Amino acid sequence: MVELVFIVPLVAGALAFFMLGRSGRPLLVLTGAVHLALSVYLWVKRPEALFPDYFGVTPEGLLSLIVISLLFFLISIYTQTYLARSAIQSENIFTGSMLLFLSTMTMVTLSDHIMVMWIAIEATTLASAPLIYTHRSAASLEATWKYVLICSVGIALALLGSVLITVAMDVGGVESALSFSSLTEKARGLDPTWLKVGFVFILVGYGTKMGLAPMHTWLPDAHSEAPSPASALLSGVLLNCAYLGIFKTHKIMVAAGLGGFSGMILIVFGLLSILAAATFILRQTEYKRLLAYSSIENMGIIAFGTGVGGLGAYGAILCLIHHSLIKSSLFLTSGNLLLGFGGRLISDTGNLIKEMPRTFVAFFAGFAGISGIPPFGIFIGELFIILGAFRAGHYVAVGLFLLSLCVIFGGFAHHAMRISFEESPKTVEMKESITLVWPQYGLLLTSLILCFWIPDTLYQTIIQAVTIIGGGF
Amino acid sequence: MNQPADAILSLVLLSILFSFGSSRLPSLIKAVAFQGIVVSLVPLFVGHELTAGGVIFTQVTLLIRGILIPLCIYMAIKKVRIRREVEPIVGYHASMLAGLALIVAAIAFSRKFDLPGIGQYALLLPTAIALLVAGMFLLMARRNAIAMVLGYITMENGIYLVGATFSVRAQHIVEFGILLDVLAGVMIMAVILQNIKQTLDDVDTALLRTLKE
Amino acid sequence: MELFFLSLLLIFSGGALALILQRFFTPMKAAAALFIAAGCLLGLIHAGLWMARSGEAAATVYSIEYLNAFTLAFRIDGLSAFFLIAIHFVSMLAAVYSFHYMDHAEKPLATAVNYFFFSLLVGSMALVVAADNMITFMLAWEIMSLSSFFLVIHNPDAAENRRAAYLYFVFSHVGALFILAAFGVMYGHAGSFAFADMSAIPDSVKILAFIFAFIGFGSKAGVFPFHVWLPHAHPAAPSHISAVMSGVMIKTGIYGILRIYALLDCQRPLLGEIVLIAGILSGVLGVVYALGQHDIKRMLAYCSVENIGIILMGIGIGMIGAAAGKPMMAMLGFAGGLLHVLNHSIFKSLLFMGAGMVLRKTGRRTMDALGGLMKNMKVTGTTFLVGSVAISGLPPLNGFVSEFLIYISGFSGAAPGGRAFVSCLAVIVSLAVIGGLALALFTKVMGVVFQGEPRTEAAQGVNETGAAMRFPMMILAGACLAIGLFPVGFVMMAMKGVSALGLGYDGSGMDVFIQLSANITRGGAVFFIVFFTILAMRTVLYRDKTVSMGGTWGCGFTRPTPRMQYTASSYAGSILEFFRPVAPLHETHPPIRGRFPDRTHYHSHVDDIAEKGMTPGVVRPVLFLFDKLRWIQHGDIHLYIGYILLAIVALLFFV
Amino acid sequence: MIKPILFWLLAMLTAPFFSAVILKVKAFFGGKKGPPILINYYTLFKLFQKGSVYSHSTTFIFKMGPMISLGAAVTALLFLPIAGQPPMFSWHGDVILVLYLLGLGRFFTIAAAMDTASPFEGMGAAREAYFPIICEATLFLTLILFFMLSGELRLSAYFFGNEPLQLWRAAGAPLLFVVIALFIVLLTENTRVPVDDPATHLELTMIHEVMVLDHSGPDLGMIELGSYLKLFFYSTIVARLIWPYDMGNAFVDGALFAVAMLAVYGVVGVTESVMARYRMDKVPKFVLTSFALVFFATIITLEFMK
Repeated sequence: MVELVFIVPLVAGALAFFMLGRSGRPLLVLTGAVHLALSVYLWVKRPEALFPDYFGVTPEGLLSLIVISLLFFLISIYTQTYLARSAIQSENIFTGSMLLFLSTMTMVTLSDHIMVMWIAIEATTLASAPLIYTHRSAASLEATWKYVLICSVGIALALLGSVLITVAMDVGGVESALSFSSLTEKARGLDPTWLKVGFVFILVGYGTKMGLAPMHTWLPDAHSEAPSPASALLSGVLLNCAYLGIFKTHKIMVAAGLGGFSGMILIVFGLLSILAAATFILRQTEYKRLLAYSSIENMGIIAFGTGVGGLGAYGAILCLIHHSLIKSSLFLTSGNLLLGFGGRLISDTGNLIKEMPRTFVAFFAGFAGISGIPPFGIFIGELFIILGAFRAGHYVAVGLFLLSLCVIFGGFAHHAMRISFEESPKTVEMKESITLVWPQYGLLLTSLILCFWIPDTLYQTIIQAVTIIGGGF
Repeated sequence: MNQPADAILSLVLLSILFSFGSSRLPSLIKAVAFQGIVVSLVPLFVGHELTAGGVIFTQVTLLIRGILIPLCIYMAIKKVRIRREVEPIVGYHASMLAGLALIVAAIAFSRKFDLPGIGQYALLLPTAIALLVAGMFLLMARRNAIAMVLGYITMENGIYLVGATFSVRAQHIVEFGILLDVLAGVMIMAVILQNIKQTLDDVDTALLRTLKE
Repeated sequence: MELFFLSLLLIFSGGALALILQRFFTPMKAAAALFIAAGCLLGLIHAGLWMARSGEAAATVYSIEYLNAFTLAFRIDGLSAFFLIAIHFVSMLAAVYSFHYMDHAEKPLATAVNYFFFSLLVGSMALVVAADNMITFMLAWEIMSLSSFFLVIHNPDAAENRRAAYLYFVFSHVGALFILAAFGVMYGHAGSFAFADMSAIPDSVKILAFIFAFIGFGSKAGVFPFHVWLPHAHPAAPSHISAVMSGVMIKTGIYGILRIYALLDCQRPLLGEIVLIAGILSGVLGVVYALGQHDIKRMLAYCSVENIGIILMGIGIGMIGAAAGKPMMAMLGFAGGLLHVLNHSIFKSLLFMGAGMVLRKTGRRTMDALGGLMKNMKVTGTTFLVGSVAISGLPPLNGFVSEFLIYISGFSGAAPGGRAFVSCLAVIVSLAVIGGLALALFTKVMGVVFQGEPRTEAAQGVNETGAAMRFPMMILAGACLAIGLFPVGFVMMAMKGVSALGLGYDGSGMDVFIQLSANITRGGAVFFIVFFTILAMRTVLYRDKTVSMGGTWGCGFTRPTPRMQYTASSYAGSILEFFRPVAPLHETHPPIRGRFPDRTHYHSHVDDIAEKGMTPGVVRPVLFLFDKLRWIQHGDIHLYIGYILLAIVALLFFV
Repeated sequence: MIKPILFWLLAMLTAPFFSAVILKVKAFFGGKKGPPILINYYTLFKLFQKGSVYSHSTTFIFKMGPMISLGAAVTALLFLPIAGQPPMFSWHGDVILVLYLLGLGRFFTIAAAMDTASPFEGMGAAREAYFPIICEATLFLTLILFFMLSGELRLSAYFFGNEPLQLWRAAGAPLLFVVIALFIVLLTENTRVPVDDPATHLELTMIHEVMVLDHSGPDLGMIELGSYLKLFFYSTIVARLIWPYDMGNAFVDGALFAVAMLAVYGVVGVTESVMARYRMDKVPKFVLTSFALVFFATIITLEFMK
């Protein structure tokens, strides 16, 4: 039953490859809708999987899954108009890859087996590679090449890490299935040294995919070259999937009493990522790269929060959800910018408030949200992370954290003001049709509501997810 | 050196040196293919109980690692008539020396820990480590994109060697999934290589440095 | 408490109505202004009733569940109520004022949005002062910053407005992060969001937290050197917004400082001295820079910096008094500071409204382009005069009362020996200097803008139509006089605020305050008696005398022209000369040469050292540092893979 | 209650006379006969009889200026113990009120000057706004010193009866600096030489005189009276400090006080005769010396009290 959720898009994707012309578009929305329905069903029922030792419904998985399918549904609506407005050759490959991408990501969220998780994550790389190459330009080719190679290398290391965890089992003499859940139960028995080594490899491996500095190098290229709906997916949910792998491993570490080790590593890498993001946000010239680096920043924040634990871990999950919602909306908006102004440089844009008022609302709200300003949810997430970090006593770390947040805000705000209010080099004559703005509004609205009211079931799920790594309050 | 496994593994180590020294892609591909064959055969020697599934799986692995993957790279070269040079960043002799040093280091390093089950295979762990690092080395020290892909495959072989010998628990279906992933990955890389060749008329990665800050 | 939330509801619904009714311009304005004003009135009544409660009124508490595990807690005590009065009073009048001020009928949407964020601003300010735990406070605080940002960027077409908005946005966000850091330090030790549990943490931590909070709140209040955004933001915003922002919004920073101080309950003189030094710096430099301005709204903005300085001086001397165990000094200082918060909110909003009227009718903000407005703008001119006298701290108006209290506090601490003496000496002398400078400043403004002859045709033939704009100014001027003559009630209000600081001072010493207030009333009365006697004598003297009109005596010039009048720049020139070290004055005027010299010009400009220092001191180092790191992303995939290997190797060392 | 009023009226009546003394002294130094000793009364009488000419530029502020400056001076005298007699009002902090009332007077004098749109009056106004800033600093520093010495914050605590003697006893020699400083403040606040030359004929160099150029008739009279009273106010302070004794008999005290006052006015006259006006940019330094003096005095006194 559980497997159905990723089999449906898999089949649809396979189908889409053979649907020529624009006939694939409705399939996109249709699959999105079905997928959303299935995920909601999964959320409510929490059924058993057919292959329980490979797949399973975990709270963190469910969280990512529900976000994925909500995003995909809205993005698929947006894509209709986007495809109509922008010239994309061989659309069937695009739609097909989108669907396969969805299916693989779903698989990540549902897989409970270490190796299966690895397979799924590697599969996401392969499925998303064609998306990045959609524009068929030299730059996009380079981006794809870097994306595939760097991610494959990184993820290969993650495979080694997974293997090393089995070594830890051998050495520790633990009899267990290779599933995260059972490993977490038996974590005490695992050999600590090999477990640490395994975690290091997995962190670097999946960290490459998640975009943690210094392994983030592929991310800005890929996100800026891919067409906006794809970037929205890449930045919105793919990073979460990679994070899921690290999160689950971190759970094992905590259960094995090595939480201090893994937590510190997470904090350090989180800070590195935030600093790297600050470096490139300050003098950024392309708005999509700007957003990409902002994703790196937020991944850093999330890693930081996870490492801090306690209140911070809760905040990290909140940040995870809200970052997906807001960042994907921002990437969709960047699609509008591209359609409207035709250039990808920040200097090509301007005076959004007059040229494209509706897009302006989405853009500026997204900017405010991503910078952690209420009434959007990242604010509350960052609040908890910072308070949690102080509570855990990481004074220096949180000091750096705050300073780099200041720098990033200064840079990002400068670009946002530039895009929104400065004189525009050209006048836009693009019609802001409903489907080009309402998906963003929907995402932002969700984030806004979740900032003030979280349904109890969602809250319980988050708590279940973080209690094992000492999250909560 | 009383184990047959060690005998062929030493050949693998040699192939690493060979791949470091070889200036031409086809020979590099041959080396990688050889490594693929060997690492997929190793589980037979390492004394796991040989179930039917095990044997079949070993053959499938052999097919993919030893033949399919090198083949599709070779095809890629053939199709687009790529220049045969690997364009080293680090020269061949330096690479050779580095390879020797690497092997020595790997052996010395693997002395550190004795692992249950494979204690008697002196060269197993060194070879795995050597393959891993050698792949990394090729990835970093060769400008030619294809050489880099081959480096990636070498890495994968190394990891497989570790995996196949330690994670006895890992179900074959999972192993197979991994294998498929690798295969698909290499295929996609091959496609990209062809596209690179068509757009840039060369696979020298020096041309792929436009995206930067 | 219900009344409080009802008022908020009214205010917010006013903003919402504006968005709904944006199609119909005038009804939209009317509805929005009406609802917001009504809401503020309700809030004013609520706060007033709270104040009217006899004796040591207990705080009213209210809390709602938030995000399943947390609470949004609200608590209204004397301090909150005191600030609520200021907030609601000024915002109410500003809402009324806006009805005629916002007359850009061609931009209905912009106006509607302005009203929306205006209501958000007012509501969030009320929530800030009512918040009782970190989450609530930060939420309200950030919403306040965001809404005020949108009010500053009301007209994004002008480049300086955009710059102003950017500066303000960055400053307020960074400030918020500092406040968050302060809260973090507190939470780290107390382990609770509730404000109530903060007094239990060790003193060293308290000092750290207070310093963070002071920077954060100071950047909102416009304390030197964090005031840089202020003189940019106020001219950019519409005048009623400037009135609210400068009148009350920056006071939320003061509230924050006081609240944190009350929460931490840390009796170290160091804290008081920090506040005091910052206050003296802001006070003196603020008024000096104000003297150097040509733009009337910029001038008023700097003048806000000055008054924030005075307030901080009062609070600082109060804190020092509390630390030194001198209850009378402490109470007087705090009471003076708090009362000055109310007073400044009154006369500063009055002045901004006057400036707004001038701006509306003449279209000019440059003082040297105006002049002689008093003749056609009786109400504006007169109320502006009242405001000027009040803000110069002269009796018998309200500015004097608060400064008087601060003086007395300073004197009561001026017993020789002891750490407090130096602070008291500094406060008294700098208050005197600030008073003198403020007098010079506002005689300049009055003289150049409202008196004399119009310097350009822009200032000629103006009127002051718009009852909704005149009325609030009259109310405010009346308030200045009322507090100045009968301060006792307001001083008692301030005392309620002081008692909320939890310094453990009971009702004792109240009689002293009543005595002082009575004295001020008597002094005012005496002065008025004398004045009216003289007035009577004057009328007697002028009975059946020939009173004729003529031109001004030009000291021998046969044909004096308005262009010959003394300009604002030259009026302030000699004083600025005195302060050159802290206020570098740049003058450009080509020398006059030849027998028949052609037209020349004169331009002067005063540098704000904080603003000057910001670029080389902060911005450039940061940019430099991060530019040095940009090579990381140089596009070569080999090194990218190298990074991965590096990360692995580095981590393996720690295993 | 009757005595304070009496002395207050007396002060207002005699103020013009004392000012005339200065003129006499100057005339003496100039080797001239000089104007009659009652010249100021004649002037006032003449002015009060006249009508007025107002400039078209002026507003009601122009008319308020004289009244408020006069009112401020009169009110100030209500709080001042004249000839050591109790003042009409006295309470904690009245001295601050008095100083700020004089400030109010200054505000409106300046405003009235700015009202005429005359470049020269603006010039004078600017100076009138500038120099007193330093004076106020000096005065408040003096106040701190007096407060330290007497522990009270009211004029009567310093100048009533033999309180001045107490001040001298407590502070001793440093008080001499204060006297000098207060004298400098007197010169500045009342725009006498060397800060300003009332007798000059070039508007460019005037301060106070130029500000009242456009006033005429009773208005001008009020301004003159106001300035006499202001001068009287400051002179009283200085006089009480140089003659701190209290004989206990109102008439004797009054007489001795008058003598002291004559001395002070005389010194002012002498200063005006032997000194020339400073250049405008030198004036601040001159006034600052007063601040320095008081500061010095305060520090020394602190040492004494330790």
